[in-house]
Amino acid sequence: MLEAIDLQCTRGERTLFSGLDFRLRGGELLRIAGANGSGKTSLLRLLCGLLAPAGGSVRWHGEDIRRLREEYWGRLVYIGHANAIKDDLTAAENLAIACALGGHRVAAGALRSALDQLGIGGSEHRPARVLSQGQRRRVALARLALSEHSPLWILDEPFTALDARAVDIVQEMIASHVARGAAVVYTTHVELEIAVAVALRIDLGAAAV
Amino acid sequence: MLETAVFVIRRDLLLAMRRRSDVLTVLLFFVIVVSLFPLGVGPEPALLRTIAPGVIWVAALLASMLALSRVFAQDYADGTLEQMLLSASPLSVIVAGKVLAHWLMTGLPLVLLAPVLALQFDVPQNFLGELMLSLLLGTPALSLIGTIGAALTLGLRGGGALVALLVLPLYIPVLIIGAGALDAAAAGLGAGAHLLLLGAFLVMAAAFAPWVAAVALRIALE
Amino acid sequence: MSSGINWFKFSSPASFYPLAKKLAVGFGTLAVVFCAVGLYIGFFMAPTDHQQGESYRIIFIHVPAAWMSMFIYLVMAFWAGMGLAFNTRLSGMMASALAPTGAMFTFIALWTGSLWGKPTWGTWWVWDARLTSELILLFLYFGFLALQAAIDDPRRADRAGAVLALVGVVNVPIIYFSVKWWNTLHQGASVSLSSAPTMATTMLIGMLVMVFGFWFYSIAAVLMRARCIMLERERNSEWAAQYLESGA
Amino acid sequence: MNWGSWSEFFAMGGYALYVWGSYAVTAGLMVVELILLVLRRRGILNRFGGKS
Repeated sequence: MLEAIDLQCTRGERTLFSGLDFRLRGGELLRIAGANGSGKTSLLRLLCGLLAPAGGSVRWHGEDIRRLREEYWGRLVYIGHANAIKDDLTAAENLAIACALGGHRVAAGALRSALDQLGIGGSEHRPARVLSQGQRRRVALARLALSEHSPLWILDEPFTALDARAVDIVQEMIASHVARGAAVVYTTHVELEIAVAVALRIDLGAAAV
Repeated sequence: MLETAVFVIRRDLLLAMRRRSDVLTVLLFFVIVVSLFPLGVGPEPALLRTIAPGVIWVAALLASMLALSRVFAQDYADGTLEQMLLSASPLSVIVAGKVLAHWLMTGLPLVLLAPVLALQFDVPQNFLGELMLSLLLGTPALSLIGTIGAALTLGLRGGGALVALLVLPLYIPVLIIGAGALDAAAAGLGAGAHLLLLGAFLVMAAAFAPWVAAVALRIALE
Repeated sequence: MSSGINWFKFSSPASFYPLAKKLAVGFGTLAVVFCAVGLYIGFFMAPTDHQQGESYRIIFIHVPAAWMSMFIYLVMAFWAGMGLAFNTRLSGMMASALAPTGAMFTFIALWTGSLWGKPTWGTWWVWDARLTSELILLFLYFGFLALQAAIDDPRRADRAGAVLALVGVVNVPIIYFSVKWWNTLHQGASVSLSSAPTMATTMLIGMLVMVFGFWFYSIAAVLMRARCIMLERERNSEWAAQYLESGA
Repeated sequence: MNWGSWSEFFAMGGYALYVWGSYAVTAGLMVVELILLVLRRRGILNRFGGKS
């Protein structure tokens, strides 16, 4: 269960947001909305523990994530703007590294099926640099297919560069993961409905001046 | 935990093998810098013999520093570094893995190449052992300290020169002890004391540098 | 902590800013007084040195500058550690405020050291262990200043600078002993400053008074710079607005 | 008093260049530092202060 308590975030001297409180339990979906520059990505990075809050705290099961550190990060799957893909490695190698960093080994077969699920199984052994931006995003998101054990997904603009079919696949993955009782936080500019029991939304409003 | 580090080491070595040119440029830089000195100082063997340890050590130091920016820069640019910060295993272990991979690609080749260059400086054969041993202990310490500089200056303007300014003062003890080892050997005193000191320095650097670099990385990626 | 004084009250820039002005003025005047007294003792009371004649009088600024260069680096590392440990904004500002003054004193120590070396040992630069370590300390200061200058975000600049300062302060003794060892190894080639003049009491008093003079000067200069940094970084906050208006 | 006359004082036993060279640079640097600080402070007040 992820909790933000009186969260404040500043970039340079500007305060992006302050006094932000929310509680996200398993089986709930949270969408962070807001204009460009309103601090959506900063909020996600705060929730991951990449960024230290200027005020307040982020808690996971009641414990501050800055103290949990590796314990929290072991359970979290974060996919940011950047795809975290190495051009010189193949799609399968990239996926294997991502899972290893997440702390669990994956058999070759599972890698192939995850990539299949995202529709890029065919280019498993081709170096990532020859893939299109959309395909590379699919490789990054293929990690979700191997992260069903993770109780918390934090996804920064997961749908960017994806075509309609890929959006449906990812939408469905998020919905089924939430249905399994996990929590998912995501940001997107694509207006779409993800069929889940409880869908929360936080709007950070206009860009911080 | 170590599993992840082994994974990172294999990944970095795999990446290096796929882009061998980066590794070669560092080695060629080392060879060229060492070969410049006789051209500048003159070919008399006696003189070359005395300056050989210093020249080889300074060149090794500059070569390993040149390669430093590559430890994190590429990972920072494509987002993999962010994933390392969010890994289930401690960041310092991952950083230690990356430093080891970095040293295997840039430090170890220098150690193997140095004796060949030493012959250019008419260094007697029986000192080649000391030379290799001192570099074998010294270059990993240089890579470890250098990684802290690379982490602190991640994504900053003035990259290479800034890292040099940060890291060179910290390299000085290693340079003094390392180059001194060969002078002591040449003077017949034996390089034992120096090599032990270098070993002690390496152990201290190995214990603290990965952790400090991890702290610096978290600061850089805030 | 100590009785009565609530350190955390002054740890926020807003409450420390006015206090810093009073301290700066106070220590500034103290510095002028101590330096005047020190120079008077140094030039008019201390006798001529039988070996070095009058050139030894450079000691009255060389030694204080060298001590201050080392002392300021340690204080800088202290504030850096505090900044990293307690995440207080003021600690980072103090570390940034200390660095330029420390670098200046290091340069002064080197400059006066070489001007003292010329008449005494015939060369402008002596590869003595202390002077060489002082030179390396100057590189450490430049590294800190360059790192902070290269980072725009003040928070990251403070924390990155703090890490560098702490790594530096751990390495200073290592550098000093390795340089000292290197100096003794090549004893033939270099002359060391170990033959310091035997200190008559008035010479010693003069030097110590100058040390305090430089110390108070440093406090005043650093507090002035800290105030500038506080205003620059917190110009948008309301406490700074009132000072920006009134120019206090 | 060590010095017979002011000129003797400035000659500094023949070491005038070294002693006064050191003191001049030291005093100069300290004064320059203070001037830079005052200018920096005035710059801040002009840039950020003044407007209502």
